[in-house]
Amino acid sequence: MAERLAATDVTAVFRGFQQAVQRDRDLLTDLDTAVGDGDHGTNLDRGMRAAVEALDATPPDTPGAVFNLVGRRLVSTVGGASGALYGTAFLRAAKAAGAAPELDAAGFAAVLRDATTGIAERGKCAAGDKTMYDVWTAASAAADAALGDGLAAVLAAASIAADAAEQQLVPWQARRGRASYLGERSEGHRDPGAVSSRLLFDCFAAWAAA
Amino acid sequence: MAERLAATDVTAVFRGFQQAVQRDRDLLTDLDTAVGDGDHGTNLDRGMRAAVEALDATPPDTPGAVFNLVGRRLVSTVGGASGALYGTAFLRAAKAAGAAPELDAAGFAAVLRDATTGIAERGKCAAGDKTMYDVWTAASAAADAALGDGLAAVLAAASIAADAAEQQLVPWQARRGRASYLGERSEGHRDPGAVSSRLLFDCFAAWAAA
Amino acid sequence: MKRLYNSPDTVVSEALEGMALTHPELLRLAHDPTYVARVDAPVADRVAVVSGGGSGHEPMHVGFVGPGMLSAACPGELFTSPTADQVEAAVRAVDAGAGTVLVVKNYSGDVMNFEMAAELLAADGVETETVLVADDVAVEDSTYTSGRRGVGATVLVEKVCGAAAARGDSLAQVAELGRRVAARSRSLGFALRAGTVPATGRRSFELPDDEIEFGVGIHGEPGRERRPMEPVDALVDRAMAAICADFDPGVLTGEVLLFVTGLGSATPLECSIVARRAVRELDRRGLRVARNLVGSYMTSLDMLGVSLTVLVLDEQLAELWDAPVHTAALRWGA
Amino acid sequence: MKRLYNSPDTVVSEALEGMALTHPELLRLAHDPTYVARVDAPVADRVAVVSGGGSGHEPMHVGFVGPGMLSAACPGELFTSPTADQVEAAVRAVDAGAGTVLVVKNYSGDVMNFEMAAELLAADGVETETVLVADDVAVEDSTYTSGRRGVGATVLVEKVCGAAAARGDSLAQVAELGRRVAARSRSLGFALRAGTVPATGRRSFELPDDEIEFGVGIHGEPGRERRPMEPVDALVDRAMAAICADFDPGVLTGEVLLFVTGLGSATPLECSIVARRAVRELDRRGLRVARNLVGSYMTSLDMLGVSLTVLVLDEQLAELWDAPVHTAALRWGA
Ligand SMILES: Nc1ncnc2c1ncn2[C@@H]1O[C@H](COP(=O)(O)OP(=O)(O)O)[C@@H](O)[C@H]1O
Ligand SMILES: Nc1ncnc2c1ncn2[C@@H]1O[C@H](COP(=O)(O)OP(=O)(O)O)[C@@H](O)[C@H]1O
Ligand SMILES: [Mg+2]
Ligand SMILES: [Mg+2]
Ligand SMILES: [Mg+2]
Ligand SMILES: [Mg+2]
Repeated sequence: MAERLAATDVTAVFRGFQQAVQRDRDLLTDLDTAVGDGDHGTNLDRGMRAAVEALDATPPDTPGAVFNLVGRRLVSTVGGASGALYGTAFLRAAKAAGAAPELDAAGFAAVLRDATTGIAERGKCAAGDKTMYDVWTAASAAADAALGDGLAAVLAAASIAADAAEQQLVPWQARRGRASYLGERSEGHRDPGAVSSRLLFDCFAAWAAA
Repeated sequence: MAERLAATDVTAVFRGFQQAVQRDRDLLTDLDTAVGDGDHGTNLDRGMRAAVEALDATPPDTPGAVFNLVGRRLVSTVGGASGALYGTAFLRAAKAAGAAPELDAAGFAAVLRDATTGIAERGKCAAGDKTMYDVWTAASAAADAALGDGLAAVLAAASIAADAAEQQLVPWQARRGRASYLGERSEGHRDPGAVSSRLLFDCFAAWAAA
Repeated sequence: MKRLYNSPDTVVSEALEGMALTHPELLRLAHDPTYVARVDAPVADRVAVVSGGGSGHEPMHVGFVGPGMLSAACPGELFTSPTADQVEAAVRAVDAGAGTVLVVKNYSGDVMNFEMAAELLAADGVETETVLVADDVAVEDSTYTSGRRGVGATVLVEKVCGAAAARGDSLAQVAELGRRVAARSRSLGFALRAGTVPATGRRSFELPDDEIEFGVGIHGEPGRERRPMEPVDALVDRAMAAICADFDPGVLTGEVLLFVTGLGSATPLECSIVARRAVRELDRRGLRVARNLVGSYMTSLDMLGVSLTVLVLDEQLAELWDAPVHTAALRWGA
Repeated sequence: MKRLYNSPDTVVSEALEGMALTHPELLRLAHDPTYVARVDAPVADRVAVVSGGGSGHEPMHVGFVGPGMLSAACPGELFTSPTADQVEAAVRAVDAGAGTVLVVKNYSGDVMNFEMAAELLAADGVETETVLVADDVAVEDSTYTSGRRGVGATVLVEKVCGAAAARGDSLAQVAELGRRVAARSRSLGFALRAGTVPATGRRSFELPDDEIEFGVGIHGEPGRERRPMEPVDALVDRAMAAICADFDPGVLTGEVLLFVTGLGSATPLECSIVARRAVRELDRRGLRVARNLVGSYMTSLDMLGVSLTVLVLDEQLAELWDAPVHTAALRWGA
């Protein structure tokens, strides 16, 4: 079982994420139509295509460089809330990963922690606001808790926590982002950014399980 | 049988015309929708209501004054081609009628002749162009031909000729007015102005027959 | 169909009141008969310029009343030409003794009512000159019809005549310049969807989802043909071909003015997309688009479509186009 | 539904090309990242003013680039805020060393992307000040939401900031004036029909024939409530009541600026009818409509509806409003 993430591994995860987003683009957009402006799938699909193209063109040689390239491409091509939030998350991840050639369990958990903080700062959001942040913070907490069990366990725990968090927030009322304009009418709807974030953590877990 | 038209008689005819136009407003508008801009019924209805209101407010005491008042009200309230054409016709009729207290057969035929010439001049149209002029010129010719038989015969002849003319021009191609933009596609349609003109001559005949 | 009206009968009068209320420094609204004049008219020693036509084409003409353009406008009922009374009263209100140019679109009703007004005014010593606009290449020009419809060139004629009048040109000169614009302009429009008639709440014609009306008139009159829907670039190319083919040989060279007007529901995005292709297409034909006007300046209620106009410029016309204008809908240099 | 497009994917880029082609004396279009700047930027010793947002609201913002208003605009994809890259590049292109005011509508995406750009610029010594516009009274303002949406007041903020920058105000002063406009403005819109999303060709929401969306957002977001359709005067009264009730006690007195914008398919007739009632309604409340702007200046694709904005003027704001402006969509005194 892989106990370290090298640049090629992180790249493979992002490739998987790009495919997942492409596959679920219409779902994400439909969810955003119900509570927002109906562009989350299109936005993220455009961004992740550009990110993978960049990874193909100049393959980075550290995990940090991969996060940095993906973050930059998302910032440049997505726009909207998710462009800023995912972009910020991955740029913070890059900073936390530094020049290390590989990430172990502790390294990954630290990266995730910083990325999650980045989302909170950028989005001025907190847990319970019913945004993608709820998924990231749940994943990060689970990763921290599983630290002693190695990287694969960390990634699995993060993914399980992300899935649970995404389901848990459905009945809540949104307090940040476009969905918050709906007030009580946001209750009962899935949050598009939470769903796409869940896809990301699932891709990390899938890599570990492969 | 009435052999002279006094001011009250001409007023009665215009009252009848107003009612006929009101009754057939939608028909006239539908005909104009097919070959023009769908306002002939509305236009003429608006104008004749205003004309009758004016006749009620200050009843004129000569046929010429009745024609003048109706012509002026139409010019003021109708707009469009028919406002100018009917307006011109009745103003010319007023001029031809002069200050005479009554119109006999010859007087009416002369009035009709001048009114018809007014339409030709205003519309720059000729017989065969498939407009209201075709009805007026047919009515005027018939009136002239029936001169010797007295006013009632003149009015009856004019009405019969108007009806026939209106039917005759249906298969033709319009050469003046909005319908002319349609080219061959105007063939087979009734001309709205010809139909409303026919109503007018029918009202004169109905007065004579009453 | 829902629209932002109170009642079909009050559309025109309420809109005119709104215009007067929001432009008190510019416009004066007169009733019985209805016309809209510059507040500062008559302007001493200057030729007046008066236009008018059926309502439903806003901002034309009321939106073009003001220094550098129209002295007054006569709005008729929806799609119905104004009455001779309106025209006569408007001219009397703005004529300063130097005469008035009447800008008339070539529709029987407009032509006749302006003509009647001109006769009444002439009888009273008020001099007028009529500039007839008949630029729509969709309609064949022949002695067997009432001739071509007046469309987009009207706006250009009004601007140029207004500028010539403002600089002090004589009645004959202002009219000659207006006629020059009319003679050097050609237009064509197409619609994807007709406008909604207030009285009935229905569209003035229905088009299937895959067809357009090519060569449509601004009252919803049918055009040259119903054609299959195409991407807008292809439609613009088609319109440009018809427009360019219609100029007399040798006229269409050098610098041109391109006027793209949305017909009611075309968005600014759509107008820009149309303008982009039109500029390129004129460029490809060796013409330089030295001036342009893009926006919804002459509409047909809420029709979805555009109308394109090409005017072959000369130095004089370009100068008059550039001259200051201050109206509700067109303003520069002032 | 038929529209005047070539393909949904090229709507924004082709429209921008059209704008650049028809306004070469005014605008410069940059690619990778996309922004539109004044041709003469940076203007020495002057604060720059940059705005941006999702496309589909034209003429906002690109139509407001030029002397006296915006130095540059960053158009995002349809209804999607621009990227931080676009904002950063635009500011770098127009900042003259005197700093840049960023006019940002209060949507999470816009706020965050402009914020990221500001951080990147700050790291590089380029000073910015953000003016946040959040004037839509349809949305409740609470700490439990992302706050109110920015709508019509954006246009007014851009005009006032542009005028202040043009006369040489400092970065802090320009920002303070922009914030003053934002604080003294309230807006509300309603729609009878949603706009048509190019990608799907369908309306972004469907309304029954006897209902309207009251308090609609400019991205087709739902508003306060669905209400029965009424004559437009009643709707205007309702909107005015909501707007006026929302001002802090004592603020809404004296002279106001009324801004009526069509949301895409409202005709000039309809905008004038709305303006008529709005002026009268403000009048009835003892307010004087000292300035007004009526037209389709901030749209939502082809949505059928209007948005109303009331700004409480003071002498300074009125003077800055009157100052010359020369942009594609708004122009006077120049
Ligand atoms: N202030 C915020 N904090 C955290 N997450 C946010 C915030 N605003 C929006 N989001 C997330 O972004 C998602 C929407 O992304 P997207 O549709 O791409 O952007 P936009 O809302 O600008 O159209 C939401 O589902 C939510 O998870
Ligand atoms: N040049 C013309 N000469 C004679 N009659 C004309 C002319 N133009 C139009 N008409 C008549 O006017 C009628 C249309 O009237 P109306 O619909 O009220 O005016 P508009 O065409 O201005 O809408 C036509 O049916 C025709 O009989
Ligand atoms: Mg979204
Ligand atoms: Mg008609
Ligand atoms: Mg008519
Ligand atoms: Mg968005």
